[in-house]
Amino acid sequence: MTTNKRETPLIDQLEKGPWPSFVKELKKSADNPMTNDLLGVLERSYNDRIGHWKHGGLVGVMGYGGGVIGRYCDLPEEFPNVAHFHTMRINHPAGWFYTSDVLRKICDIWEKHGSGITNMHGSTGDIIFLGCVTDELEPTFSDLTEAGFDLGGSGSDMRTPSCCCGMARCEWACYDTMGFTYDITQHWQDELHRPAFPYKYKFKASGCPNDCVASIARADMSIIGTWRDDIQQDDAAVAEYVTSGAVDIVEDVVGRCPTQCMSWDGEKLTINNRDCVRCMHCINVMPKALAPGKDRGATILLGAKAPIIGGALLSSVLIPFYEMEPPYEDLKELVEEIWDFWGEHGKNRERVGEFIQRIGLGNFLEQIGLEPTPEMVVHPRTNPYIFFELDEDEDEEEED
Amino acid sequence: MTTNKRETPLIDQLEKGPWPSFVKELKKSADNPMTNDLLGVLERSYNDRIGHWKHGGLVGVMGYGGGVIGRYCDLPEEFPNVAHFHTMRINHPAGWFYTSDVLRKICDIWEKHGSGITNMHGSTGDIIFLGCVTDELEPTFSDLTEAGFDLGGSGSDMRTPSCCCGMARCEWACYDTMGFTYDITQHWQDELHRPAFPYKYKFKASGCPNDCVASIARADMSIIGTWRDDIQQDDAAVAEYVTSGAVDIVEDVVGRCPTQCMSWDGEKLTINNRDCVRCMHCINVMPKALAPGKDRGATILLGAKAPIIGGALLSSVLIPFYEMEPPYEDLKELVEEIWDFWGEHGKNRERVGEFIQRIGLGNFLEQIGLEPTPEMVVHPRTNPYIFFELDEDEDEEEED
Amino acid sequence: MSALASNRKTDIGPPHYEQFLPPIIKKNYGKWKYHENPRPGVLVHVAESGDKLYTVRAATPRLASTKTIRLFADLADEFCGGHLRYTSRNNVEFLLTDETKIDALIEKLAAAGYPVGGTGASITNIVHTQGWIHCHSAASDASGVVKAVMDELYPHFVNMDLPAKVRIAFACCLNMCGAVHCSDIAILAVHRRAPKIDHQAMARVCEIPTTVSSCPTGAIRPATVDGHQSVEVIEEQCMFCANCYTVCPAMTLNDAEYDGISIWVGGKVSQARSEPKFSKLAIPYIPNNPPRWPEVVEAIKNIVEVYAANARKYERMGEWIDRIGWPRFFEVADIEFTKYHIDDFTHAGETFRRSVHFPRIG
Amino acid sequence: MSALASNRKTDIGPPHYEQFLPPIIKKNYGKWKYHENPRPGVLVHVAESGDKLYTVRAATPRLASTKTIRLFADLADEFCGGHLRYTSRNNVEFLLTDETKIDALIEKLAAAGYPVGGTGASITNIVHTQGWIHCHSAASDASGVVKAVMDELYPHFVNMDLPAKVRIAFACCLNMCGAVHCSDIAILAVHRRAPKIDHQAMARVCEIPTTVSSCPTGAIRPATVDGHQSVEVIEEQCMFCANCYTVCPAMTLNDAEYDGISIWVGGKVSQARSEPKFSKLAIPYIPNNPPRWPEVVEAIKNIVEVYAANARKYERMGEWIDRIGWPRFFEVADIEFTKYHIDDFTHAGETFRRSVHFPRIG
Ligand code: SRM
Ligand code: SRM
Ligand code: SRM
Ligand code: SRM
Ligand code: SF4
Ligand code: SF4
Ligand code: SF4
Ligand code: SF4
Ligand code: SF4
Ligand code: SF4
Ligand code: SF4
Ligand code: SF4
Repeated sequence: MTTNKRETPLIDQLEKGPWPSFVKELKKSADNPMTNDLLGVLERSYNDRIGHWKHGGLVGVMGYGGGVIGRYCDLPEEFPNVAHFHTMRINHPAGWFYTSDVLRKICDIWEKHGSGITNMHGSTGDIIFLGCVTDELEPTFSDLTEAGFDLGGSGSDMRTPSCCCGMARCEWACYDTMGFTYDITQHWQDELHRPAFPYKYKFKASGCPNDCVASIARADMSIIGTWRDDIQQDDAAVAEYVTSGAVDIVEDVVGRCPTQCMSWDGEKLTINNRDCVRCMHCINVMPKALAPGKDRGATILLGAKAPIIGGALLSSVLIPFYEMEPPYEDLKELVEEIWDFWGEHGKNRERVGEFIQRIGLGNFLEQIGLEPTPEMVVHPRTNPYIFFELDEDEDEEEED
Repeated sequence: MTTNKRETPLIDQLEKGPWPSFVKELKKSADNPMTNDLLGVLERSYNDRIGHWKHGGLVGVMGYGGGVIGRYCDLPEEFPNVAHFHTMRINHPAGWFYTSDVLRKICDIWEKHGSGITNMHGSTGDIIFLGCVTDELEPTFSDLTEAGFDLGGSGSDMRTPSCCCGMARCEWACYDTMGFTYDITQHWQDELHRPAFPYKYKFKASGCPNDCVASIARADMSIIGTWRDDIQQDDAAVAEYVTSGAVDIVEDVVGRCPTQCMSWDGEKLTINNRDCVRCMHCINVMPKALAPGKDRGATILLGAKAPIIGGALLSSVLIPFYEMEPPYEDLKELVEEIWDFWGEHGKNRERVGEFIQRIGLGNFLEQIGLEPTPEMVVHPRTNPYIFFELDEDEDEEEED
Repeated sequence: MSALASNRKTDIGPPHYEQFLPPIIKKNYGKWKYHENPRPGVLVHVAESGDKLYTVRAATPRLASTKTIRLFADLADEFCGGHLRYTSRNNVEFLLTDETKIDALIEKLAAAGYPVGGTGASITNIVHTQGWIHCHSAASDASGVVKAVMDELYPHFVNMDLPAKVRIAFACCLNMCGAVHCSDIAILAVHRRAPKIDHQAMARVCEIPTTVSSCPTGAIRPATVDGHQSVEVIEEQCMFCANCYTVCPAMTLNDAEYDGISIWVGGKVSQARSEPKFSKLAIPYIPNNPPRWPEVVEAIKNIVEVYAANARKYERMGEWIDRIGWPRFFEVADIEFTKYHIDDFTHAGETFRRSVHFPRIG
Repeated sequence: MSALASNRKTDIGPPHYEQFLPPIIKKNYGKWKYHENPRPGVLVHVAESGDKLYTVRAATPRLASTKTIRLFADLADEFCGGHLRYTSRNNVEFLLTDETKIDALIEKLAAAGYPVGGTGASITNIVHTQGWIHCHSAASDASGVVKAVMDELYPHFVNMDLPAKVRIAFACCLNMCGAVHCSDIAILAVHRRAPKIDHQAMARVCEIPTTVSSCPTGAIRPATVDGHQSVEVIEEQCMFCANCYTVCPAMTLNDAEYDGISIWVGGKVSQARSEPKFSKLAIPYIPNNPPRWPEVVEAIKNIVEVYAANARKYERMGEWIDRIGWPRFFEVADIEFTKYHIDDFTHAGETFRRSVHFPRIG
């Protein structure tokens, strides 16, 4: 292995400027020959205006179907140390909290086996070890499990669930996002490690409708905290915001409420909670004065995904309100119903959101045993193409 | 022909009640044997809960491909006088204005040749002669042209255009709907009478965004009057509405403006005309005080249709503002561009609105020679599936 | 016949409207200043010249005997110098210049059975189609349902007592000739049984490939039945659109037992305040019950009453529902929400609620 | 290897988070009362117990050397009893109980090149993907574009000077691993040339039927080329989604000349005020211009500035544009509207303006 420093005049220009530089990061680890070659490949890409990576084959650790993304360089002669350059996805601890000790342990492992380059974190939430040769996968895994870590998902499996910091550091968490995320991750280890679904299935858990993990846009199942009683209101604190001049209550609060369900008479703020859609805005503006109600739980939504291939989707309402009490039995059963039905009838590489659109939400609900409710739709159908099913009684009468 | 009165106990129940009764209408003409049999068929349908008409074949008048809908009874033995029971569609005068004389002429013709039953009017706007035998079609047509009338459209042709009363009786007409409708109807007589399109093509012309002929929902081409300067405002008249108590200006006017572009300071109404979307609401509420601007014309929209088969469509913006000056040359040219392009590439029974969706609005505009403008869409695309066309220069460079 | 044809007039188009306009309109064409609606069914339009035109609007059943047209002609002669017009919703309008004649005209119209009303915040005439009177596709009668419904809603025609206009339309099959799809209340007759195929007639009266390709869901495939070249329908894939029947008479959907009526709400056409809207499904199915369809009448009356009691002034049906949300509409109108309400056609996904913005229930 | 396997640990899952929580969080878990944001990058959360937790948020480039992680660990030891966390947008957060240590921590972070900011109405870290660092699909580099853009927008990271949060995301191909589709500003690298096919490799490395059926527009069909079993692409039907490449390595879309970057605006995720929104196309294409993509940087800066100058307080990018309308957005941002902006995919018709509700131009 060569550790001759690569010439990188183009990417060197990205060491300048006030924002932290990824090139500096690479150079910090450039004593590692893989990373040194990575600098070289990247410079080459900047020069050629094209990437130099090839499709990965099936690589992984024993008994697991996911967690490793194979990657090969298309210039292996020139950059032999990145000829193999796989990534490992390591399931992060819920909420991304760490101690310095555990971080150092992770660093030790990765300096020993790989490039010393990571992503903290990947877009799905995993710790990413960037650049591992095939032979080091199993030893790395072994050291990781020894340190208490395991791989995350990849391929057509349950993906690493992630969540906002929730009750750990946020007053608005309507349920325990970290507890829930840990629970389901452990509960479905097999589904996480051994791809058996039509395609990937992501979970993301946000403690309130601010949705700080973007669950509605990025998770097949989005669990968004909410409440169903009245917003908690501290009139003295409201007055304090107003008199201190911190908040223009008419313009900033009442005027921005999407349902216009608030009013301010110069002294008192009145919320018509029956019309409130729990958007969080007023609470966000006056966190000392307003808070989510006390009867808390979550709205469960299904189906978000990126554009490939039918166009991007946001998740849509599946259960308007669910009391998020451990061990979340009903929800787990429901998820398994969904996996069974989608698993049996979904096409290869068809996300659950696309599947539902293909077979019809009404039919889907029937199959997983949920009653339709108007909260599930923005409005009822406008087209008259109803697949009427005549009930059996009627049918019998008419059968000839 | 028999004129024995039919027993009609079921439909007789529809003679009762305060609303005008179509059964009474039928009975008024029951001396006509066709109408007498029609009463019989209808009673039979009420009894059987099913219609008794069959698909019509190709019937019509010489040299015309449209204007007549063939219809046959499925119980011809029982109801011989309606065995043939075609309808004729007669092009109404724009705005549906009549004199008593001309109405009597129409009645004379129809009593002579047919059932004496009409629709005033059909859903597309025609005068409908309901129930004609095949042999009487040509003589009826001959008498009609003698009286100055002609057939309307049916089949895959331009359909009878219709319009609101516009300048004849409405202060809000932003262009001469009746003049325009008469003009294009005469201009395209061939297209109206000899079906040569992929499917029907309807025009409806409304003088302002109140759209009293439902053009945006019911016409392939919707011409909706509008303006592009400021709303005409008579402050004294506004004050009059307010002080008389006729209008609650804050609640009824300012509060209902969709863009919130109005304000009332207790004395004066201010309209931020730059943000106004010309919805008509404020003008509707205070017709004495407000009126459309003086720089008038129309928005041209394309593509409305009923649900068959891809789902119903409303028309969408094609020309944000067009100065509706006779003889409407540019517009006529554009329409013919559309007909040519759709005529060549449209599938059989594909309305123009569906056609555009299939081939893409961007491509469609290019073909008919219109520039894309942001008014044509609610928002730009959200999916990244762009059919990039590389310009020729670029292409040449790269060609190998 | 060909002799006749030679001097036969064709393509003369409709008569020019101008010859039918009353003098006051000719004079003030394009120069109206404002209007008022002094009482139900009566409009007065004031011209810049100061001229005043009085309009008296009367209901018609649209289906008209020539006898009735002659009656209107006579009334026009008596009251309006022979001038009248029809509206885009099949009412008749008498155009007067003499205000003092209005009462007498209204009386005569009432006596003849043609009530005056339908202006302003009222329920005007129901736009409708042919039904069992003339069409081969009809899943219900048109005129009968309209008559039964309007008998019940009549007070809202002769009064202007609603928050805003309520526009009702009826269509007797999914072709929707009444263009009901943008109505405050749409009454739509529906089939619910897959086409019955006349296998003997099929090859003779229909083009089999055209028939097969007419089906938007791909439910039809070619088949030989009892030795006849014909087609078969995969019943679970049929949503009863009758497009096959339109192109092929041997595939009838009409069914005495299963045809009936669906109710749709919240559409509008005008651009006033909110953009035009499609009507949305409220009640998927009510059986045909001629001659007076009492369950349909009841359902519509209920919707009108709930709307009248809850909407704000100037708020059309759909604007009211958009404000309170569909969950609450189903609650206050006491209508069951079923899987049929959830769209499952091409753009279904666009109607799913992809947010948590729904109001609390109850 | 199999000996190893027998006592090999598997399926242990992630470590329990609790062991990593600082004592103050364990104590006040679920019992926080409110928070404040005293200065950019600093939050204070106050518990019902009265306890106060100080958070200092610093930028990271996401791509991190273990050396940097060790640096953060050392800082955590020095200032936070060894406790820190990462955020959902790849910033690092130090969790302090001692308010007085904040300044020193911020100083040390700054000195090491990790500025503090990104809270409140600011521009926080750009969510992004692999780019030329690791992915075979990338139509541009990720880290480089992000670095260049954030160098320019840096003042908005260290200040809270915008009407509301502006969330920027980058993805290097249409797979959109950065889930950019709901961002205030989305930077999306695009291919613009139909796949180049390696006909020799095709039959060996790909399943031809799978490849053919992977194409959403049906642009791929089986073909024999120079005696090789392969496929051909109807170029006019290709919209460069690269789905074929995902299933078949012999169909590469990467192209040095034609790849580049598109800009999308107005998306959001949170439910605050308005419902979540997709980003919409603003600029279809800007060529790749490494190492600093000046045209991309300029375009984004312009959009941020126009937004900052025109939006109301609390108004996210998309809320502002919805208020003024897209016609005016293109006008004030001085961006050309082209046919590419008009959707022509499956649900395109749903984006056409089916009303006359658009504001006057100019
Ligand atoms: C590493 C990561 C990007 C990153 O830099 O962070 C990533 C990398 C890849 N993604 Fe992804 N995706 C990553 C998060 C996402 C996300 C974001 C999320 O999870 O919140 C999305 C959008 C949300 C979604 O799931 O829809 C995402 C949507 C995709 C798609 C499109 C899926 C779709 O249904 O539209 C593909 C294509 C595919 O699956 O074949 C894809 C495929 C890929 C592949 C495996 C490339 C491929 O064609 O097989 C990439 C490997 C790159 C490499 O060389 O390392 N990746 N991918 C992210 C995973 C890290 C982690 O485990 O934490
Ligand atoms: C007579 C009339 C209904 C009425 O009672 O008023 C009518 C009657 C028929 N229409 Fe219609 N349509 C009539 C206005 C409409 C309208 C309303 C409009 O024009 O404003 C529509 C909806 C708007 C539109 O064009 O989309 C309409 C949408 C249809 C359709 C569906 C077309 C579509 O693209 O979705 C069909 C089916 C077809 O064309 O095959 C249809 C087909 C038919 C046929 C010809 C039946 C058929 O399957 O071939 C009906 C003949 C009935 C009969 O026995 O007389 N009719 N039809 C209307 C024409 C009278 C006139 O000329 O004034
Ligand atoms: C006569 C007629 C036009 C014609 O050429 O035939 C007409 C005439 C007038 N319309 Fe209309 N409209 C007529 C059909 C329509 C339609 C079409 C339809 O219903 O199929 C619409 C669209 C309905 C919809 O949105 O679904 C229509 C939506 C309006 C509106 C908007 C109302 C709203 O708030 O949404 C106005 C404004 C208003 O009433 O304040 C209006 C206003 C008017 C005015 C006041 C205009 C004027 O200054 O003369 C006329 C008297 C209205 C009244 O009845 O109170 N007209 N008007 C039509 C009478 C139909 C009937 O017999 O009842
Ligand atoms: C730390 C973090 C959660 C985590 O577990 O990692 C977090 C933490 C907080 N978020 Fe968030 N949000 C975090 C990502 C998000 C995301 C996700 C994203 O951007 O991908 C969103 C959705 C963004 C979107 O809509 O596109 C998000 C939308 C919000 C909102 C809604 C803002 C709005 O008006 O739309 C609030 C409320 C507010 O700021 O008033 C909020 C409020 C907060 C509060 C004030 C909650 C609290 O009481 O502690 C936290 C400090 C906010 C701040 O930065 O000013 N947080 N927040 C994430 C920090 C990311 C970063 O490093 O910058
Ligand atoms: S999603 Fe809600 S509960 Fe979770 S961190 Fe964000 S604001 Fe707090
Ligand atoms: S949470 Fe949102 S909808 Fe509810 S009162 Fe507050 S601002 Fe209004
Ligand atoms: S559409 Fe406008 S101009 Fe025409 S009648 Fe109705 S209100 Fe008057
Ligand atoms: S026309 Fe409509 S948008 Fe314009 S000012 Fe009047 S109410 Fe507002
Ligand atoms: S709606 Fe259907 S049944 Fe009624 S007239 Fe039109 S085509 Fe015939
Ligand atoms: S009714 Fe419609 S869905 Fe059913 S078979 Fe005929 S065309 Fe197909
Ligand atoms: S967005 Fe595309 S190119 Fe970038 S990491 Fe994901 S799959 Fe690879
Ligand atoms: S890039 Fe997409 S559209 Fe083009 S050939 Fe491949 S799969 Fe088809």
